[in-house]
Amino acid sequence: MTSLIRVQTDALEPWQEIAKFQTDNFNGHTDFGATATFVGTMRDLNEGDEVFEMTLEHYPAMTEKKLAEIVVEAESKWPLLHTLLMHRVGIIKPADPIVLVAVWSAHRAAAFDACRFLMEALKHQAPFWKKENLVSGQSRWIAKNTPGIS
Amino acid sequence: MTSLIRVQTDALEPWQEIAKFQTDNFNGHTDFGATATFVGTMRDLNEGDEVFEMTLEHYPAMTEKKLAEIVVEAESKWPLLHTLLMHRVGIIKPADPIVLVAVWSAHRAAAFDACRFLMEALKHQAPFWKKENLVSGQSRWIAKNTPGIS
Amino acid sequence: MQTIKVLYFASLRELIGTSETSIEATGPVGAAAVWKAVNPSVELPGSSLVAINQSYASLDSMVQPGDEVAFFPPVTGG
Amino acid sequence: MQTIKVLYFASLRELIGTSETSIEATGPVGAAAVWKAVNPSVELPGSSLVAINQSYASLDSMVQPGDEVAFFPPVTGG
Repeated sequence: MTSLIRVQTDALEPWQEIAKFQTDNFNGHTDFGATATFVGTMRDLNEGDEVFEMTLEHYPAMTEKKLAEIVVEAESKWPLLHTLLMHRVGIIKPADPIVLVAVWSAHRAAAFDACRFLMEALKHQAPFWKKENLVSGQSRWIAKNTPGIS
Repeated sequence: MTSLIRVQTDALEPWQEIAKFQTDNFNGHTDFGATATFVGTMRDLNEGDEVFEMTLEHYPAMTEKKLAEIVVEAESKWPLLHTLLMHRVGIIKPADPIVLVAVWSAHRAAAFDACRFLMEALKHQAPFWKKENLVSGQSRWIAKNTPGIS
Repeated sequence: MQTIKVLYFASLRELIGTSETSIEATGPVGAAAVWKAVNPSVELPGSSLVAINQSYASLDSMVQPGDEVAFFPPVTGG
Repeated sequence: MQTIKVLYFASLRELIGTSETSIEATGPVGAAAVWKAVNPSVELPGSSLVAINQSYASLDSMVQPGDEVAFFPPVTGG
């Protein structure tokens, strides 16, 4: 079982990262039948305002601890084989990927459920904060996340 | 809005295909905030037996029609921006990706829900059939899918 | 007189030993009757599915001359 | 006498004008009291969260000498 958690200021290339994680750790393995992934990407419009860029701040020691905890929690709830969790911090531009969650399991129900759980847990528990710099010149902290259930 | 549906005998490289679909059609777009994907991969063990390879048969005219219908249905249920759906047929070896579903939407709830819906609809409605060739020399048709809800 | 094309897939194709056959028809005929006409000595397995012109149908559905009707087991893709 | 490290993030960091301060303590003190001790003239915004040693806590939770306590607004990552 391989888990990788990474918080980075560098640009995130999610599909390359998934392919690399798989190649590096379990290429050709025949135990996983299901891979579910989620990528969150920066939009340039929020609450009707054009966003020029975003600053993503975090609480490094707690981020690390909390992300590790939610991965352990997911692994205790579902029979996961591998988990990949990556998050950008620093200056983010529209169309930049911000977050990547990928899980590998034997069957699809566990993969789908765990991927969604990890994403919701990350959004609600991990200490990240987004500040939007608007095209208008103003800036503002995002007050809360959009709901994860439609 | 771009939708791509492809059934192929060639090997499927899901992460490359997702990256290419995005680069070719909507790279740098700032309207999608959420991408949910699922990849189904061949395992070498099923119902306690070692599987050497699989033959995936389909009903080409109906596959095409049915996959297009379920994409249209997903697009009517959720505000999807782009949809990618790929499926292997022919001879499949363990660790080969079989199916890829990827959806892009503004928000994560729609992306998660639509990705899972497409996968379940594909498994229950699209006319594909798997025959397993066992290491023992026997071969057998898979009778039914594993459940999608845990 | 027009042709009804009859297709078989997967285990049903192997059961019948062919992937395609046809019958001639002058009017609508039920899907179950199509099976009986082309396979008088083989009972259709209970879990079988039917499609008419590439859309799911039932054994009671009417097949028109010129249609394509397919018989196959439960699908197992993905 | 040991130090309690106090951290602020995001809008609370900007409200206070610093990211870190500290107080000296000889025994356990409630998180709310830590805030009051270091920011006597600023009320903690109602939606604020508290973490002690990088784990979520409440304003009633006790902070021990040597602990790290952080105050921040609702998280908005992902």
